[in-house]
Amino acid sequence: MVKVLLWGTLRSAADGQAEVEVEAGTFKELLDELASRYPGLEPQIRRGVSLALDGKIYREAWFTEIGPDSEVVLMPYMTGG
Amino acid sequence: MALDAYQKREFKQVGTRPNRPDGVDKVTGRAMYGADATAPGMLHAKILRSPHAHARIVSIDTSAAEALAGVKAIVTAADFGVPEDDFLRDVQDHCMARGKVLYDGHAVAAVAATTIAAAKAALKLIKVEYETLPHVTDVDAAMKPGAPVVQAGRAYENVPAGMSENVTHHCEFGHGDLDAGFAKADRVVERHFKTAATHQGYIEPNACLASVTSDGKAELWVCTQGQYFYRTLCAALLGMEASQLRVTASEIGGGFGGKTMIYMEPVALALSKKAGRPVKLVLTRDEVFRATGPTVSSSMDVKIGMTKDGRITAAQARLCYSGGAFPNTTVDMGAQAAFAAYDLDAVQTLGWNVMTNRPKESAYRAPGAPLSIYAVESVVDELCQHFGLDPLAVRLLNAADKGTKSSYGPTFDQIGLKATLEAAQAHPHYTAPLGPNQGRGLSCGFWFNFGGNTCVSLNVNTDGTVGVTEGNPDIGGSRASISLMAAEELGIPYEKIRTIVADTSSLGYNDVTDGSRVTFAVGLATIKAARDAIRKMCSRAAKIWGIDEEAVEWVDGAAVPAGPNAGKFPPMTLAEIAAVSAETGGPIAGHYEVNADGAGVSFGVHLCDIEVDPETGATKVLRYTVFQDAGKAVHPSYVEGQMQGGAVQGIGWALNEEYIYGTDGRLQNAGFLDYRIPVASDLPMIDTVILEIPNPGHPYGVRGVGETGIVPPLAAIANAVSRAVGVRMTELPMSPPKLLKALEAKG
Amino acid sequence: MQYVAAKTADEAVALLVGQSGMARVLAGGTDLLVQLKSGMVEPDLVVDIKRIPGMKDITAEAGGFRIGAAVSGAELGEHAGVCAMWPGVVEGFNLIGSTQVQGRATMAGNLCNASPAGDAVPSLVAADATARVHGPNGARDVAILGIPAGPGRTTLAKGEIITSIFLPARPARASDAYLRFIPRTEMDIAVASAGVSLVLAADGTVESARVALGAVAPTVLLAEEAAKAITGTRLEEDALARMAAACAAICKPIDDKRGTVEFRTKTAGVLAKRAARIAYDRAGAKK
Amino acid sequence: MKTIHVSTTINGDPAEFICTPDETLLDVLRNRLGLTGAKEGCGTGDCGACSVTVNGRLVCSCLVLGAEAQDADISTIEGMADGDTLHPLQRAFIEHAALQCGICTPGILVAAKALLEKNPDPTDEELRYWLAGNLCRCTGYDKIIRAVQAAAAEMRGA
Repeated sequence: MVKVLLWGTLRSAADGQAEVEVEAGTFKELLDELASRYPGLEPQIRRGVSLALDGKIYREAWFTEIGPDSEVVLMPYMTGG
Repeated sequence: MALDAYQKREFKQVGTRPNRPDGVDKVTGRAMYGADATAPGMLHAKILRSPHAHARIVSIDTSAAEALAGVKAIVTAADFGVPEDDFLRDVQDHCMARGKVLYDGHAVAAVAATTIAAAKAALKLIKVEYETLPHVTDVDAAMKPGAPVVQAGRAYENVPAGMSENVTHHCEFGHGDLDAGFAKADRVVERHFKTAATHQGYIEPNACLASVTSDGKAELWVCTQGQYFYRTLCAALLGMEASQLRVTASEIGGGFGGKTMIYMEPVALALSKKAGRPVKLVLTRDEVFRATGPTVSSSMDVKIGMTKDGRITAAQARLCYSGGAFPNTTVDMGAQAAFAAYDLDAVQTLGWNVMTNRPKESAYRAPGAPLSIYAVESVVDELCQHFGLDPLAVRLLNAADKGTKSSYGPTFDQIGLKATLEAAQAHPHYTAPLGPNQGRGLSCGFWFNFGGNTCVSLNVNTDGTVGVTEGNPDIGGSRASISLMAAEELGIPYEKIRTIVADTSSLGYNDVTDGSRVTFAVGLATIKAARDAIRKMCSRAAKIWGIDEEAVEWVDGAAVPAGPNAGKFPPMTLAEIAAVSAETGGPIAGHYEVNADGAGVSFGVHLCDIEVDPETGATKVLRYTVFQDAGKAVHPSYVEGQMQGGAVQGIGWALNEEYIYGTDGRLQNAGFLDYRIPVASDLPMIDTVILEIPNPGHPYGVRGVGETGIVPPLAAIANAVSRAVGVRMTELPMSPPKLLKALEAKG
Repeated sequence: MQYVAAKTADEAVALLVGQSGMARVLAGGTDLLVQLKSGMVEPDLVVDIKRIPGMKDITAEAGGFRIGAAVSGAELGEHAGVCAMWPGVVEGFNLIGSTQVQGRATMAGNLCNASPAGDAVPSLVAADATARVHGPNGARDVAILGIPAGPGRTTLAKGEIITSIFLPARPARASDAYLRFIPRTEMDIAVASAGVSLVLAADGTVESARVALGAVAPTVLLAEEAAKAITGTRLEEDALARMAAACAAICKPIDDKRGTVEFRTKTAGVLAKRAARIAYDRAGAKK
Repeated sequence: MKTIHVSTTINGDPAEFICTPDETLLDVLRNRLGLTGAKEGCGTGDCGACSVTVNGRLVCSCLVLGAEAQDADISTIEGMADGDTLHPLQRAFIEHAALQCGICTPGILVAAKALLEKNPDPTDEELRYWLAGNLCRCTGYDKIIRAVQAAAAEMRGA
């Protein structure tokens, strides 16, 4: 199980929780699991999310491995100028 | 340790300042920009634009224009489909209004004709019947109940019920107990801020040359920050296959984020398709201001609590951004960046995006961050002044560091903020004397930085030279940086490398030149492509010597036996291996394709001295110093250039740049005369101090440097003004009439 | 559109009179070409007056100088005689646009463009300069203040062109200055401006003064009360304050994208004070 | 619109072209003569990217009619180098990294050359005011000022 920190706006779609635990070994598994457990997160996942794994931001990369002790933070998908 | 992780090394070429490879072309007028290309049989296109801020298009009659001699094609929204995907539909609707015009300058029709004069004449013959609608251009007004609705039904699921339909997006970030935090403070300051939209202000107007042939093939020559993304969008909107549309990036005359999005390229392609001839479309400066680019405008509230010894106990920001007539999420980035420089126990940022009758916002250097950080850094400075605390010491006391849980969630790895603050503290600028009506301001800045999709192909030529093919337009000397990294890795002189920017048919997908990503990600891919080529060259040497591949290593540009057991062979240079490549197995090339992550966040600190003329409210910038962490400055001149250019754009944003709308909803200053970007005589030298705290995610330690520099100037100048004349400017720009009014109100 | 480079003033006048549609005079073109580009005007005829003999000449006349209508800012700025005698006129003119614009722009053009914010005009009004107007009925001299009728409008009749501007002779201990306020240091249109011309008495008091204000009314204003406020003084603080108040009293500016009524009114007085000090120092320095 | 025939001199060579009366010199250079080194950044004289000299005077070619070029002597960026030898200003711009995107560079080089011919030893302030009509959005002007001063010093020494 990995703990995933959700940003504030997503919490209402996850029963008000700031942090949820899901079974996932990769970024892709994590997104799939989140979308199926909390359908309210699906629109934002479709628009795009980034993943901060132990402080490093990944914008895509499905197969990024997530360890059980990793710090996992969901972030909106971001662009620069 | 990952293969691409940072390894400490002594650089031989990285960190030097050789001449850029495209220099001579650019100082002799030979470099080809967007508007500089021609094609046989080329037509010229012009776009008809809405004079209304908001109106229903009742009808468009193009018959008289079509009958005009020389007119070869006219397109309107009817010539495009209606994409199902929201994002694509918005992109297209921005290029050509469908049903409604949403802002002054919105395109409604376009003409291709044999001459520019004929195209202009044809525009006048197009009859558009409008039914004008109430409009709204101010972010606060657009949020009010009963405000004119720019587009209905566009709100995301995250917007709380009961808000104006113009509110399309809501976000919230942060952690900790705000109430408890504010209760611990000795003083809590809450201020309201408002900032005007600004434009990237690139000097080259958007321009393209499109050629679509009857067999479905197409060429697009265009000034862009990302030829691949332009291809993706144009192909989707025109129903073309990506392979049939070759997009070539011209030299680009500035972008700063503004050329990461298409504005009129599909229109040129559609005209070319309809006319059966190449079509050139060059925007006027007026069109650039009215229909491309601008940033969000904002209305913000920031509340910060501080103890009397300078510790921030809680911080909160409410950000309302308007990115024009379409939904966008730039406020996400502003909200996440707002408090990134601080180590906080209790922090919350709330954001809303609001639609207004203005052009669709485009990225501009660290999109969203300059505004929110301006507001935050202003309030921090006000608290420092209240307690009589040194503003640098307070920043150091509260600075985020390795291990800090950031205000947007993740825990920071190695970051350079404290070192950057310490460099500013130790710099003579910080303690230099000031005269009357002069003040010194300070601000931190932050940007995330990104990596992204990147391909590099590196070809070893038989004469011992090397060609590097990359896919990101060179917007500020990146060919030089890429060549330097290739030279460093291969161990051959910089002069032996030539780096070119490929078209979309010559290399795999590359993300847009944005997010401060090129030197980081293309550099990473170049180093890895060079390593790929080195492996192949070692293998050739091994074959020639009749030893195992593993027994050969690459030292100073040559293959050498790895140790005494490998055999005694003299080093074989790259040139020697290349010369016999045909005989040893064929051409030698290295490749690397990656979606790079680990760009590493970037912090900067700016110091500025200004003087206010108390009788006129004019602000003069006297001295300016930028401190920023580059990880590793590959070509220091171009790193300095990014910092200087970003700082001056921020100075413009702070002092004079703004989109000014009349009560009729029309843009009043669509030109360089009244959209006032800084001129040479407005400025002092911009001093730079580059720190090099290696990014653990890059083999040479490189961090992106392009965007952070625009973030701090807004607050640095506001803080300097406050310290010079005792007024806190909470509205940008701090133009002289506003500053004089504030001075008079103060008395 | 037809382009004709007239060879004489009479030819230019005849061409303008003969044109039934819209006709425009081209000298420096720095306003006209911008208007053409934006489609603001679509003239049927453009008459270039630069090739008319004398149009690019600066000649000494009656102790002052006559400046041809096509003399550019760069050319006037290089004329030592005019710069010494009328530094305020030259500095006002030389503030228009960039170095590049200075290579083309003319004082007569700035006057005929009739913008209330034209930088060449306040100093010319303060200098009591005159414009020589050529028309179907011959030539006449008109005080500068008599040329603009309102924003973008002049009093010139159909077929009339300005062929030169005359700057009168100066007594000893006289000088002038011009200041404008702009948000940047260059490249902007004046938000408010002031031209001041002073003649000093032997004792260092102001014997006579002319003060003109720009961008604070539909046309440039001659601020007679402001001039009176400093006449007979050595520009003591209270005199300057009275002058600034007198300036503010006659301002009738507008709110627009470049400035507010309040800002323009306040700034005009500040600029007049500062310009008066500069002119005073220059006049005194001449001895 | 009836076209006009114009004979002129560009970069020392005789040149002839036809243009319509409303075409600017910049249009003519770029579209009729293939001299695309002068850039159109605004078309209204506010950016300086189209700078050329006409009879030795620095002007914005977007504010000159093509028809006015009759018998004139015009210099553009294309004529700045002496064959394959760069002008000291051109060299200094490359060596001092005084350009990023390069779109303003031709105009700034033409303008700076005009200044140094008039004033071989300008102060930074004189230089900044001279170049105020040449907008650069990339560099913040710092390296441009340094490059011009370096070239000026070299030219004074030569």
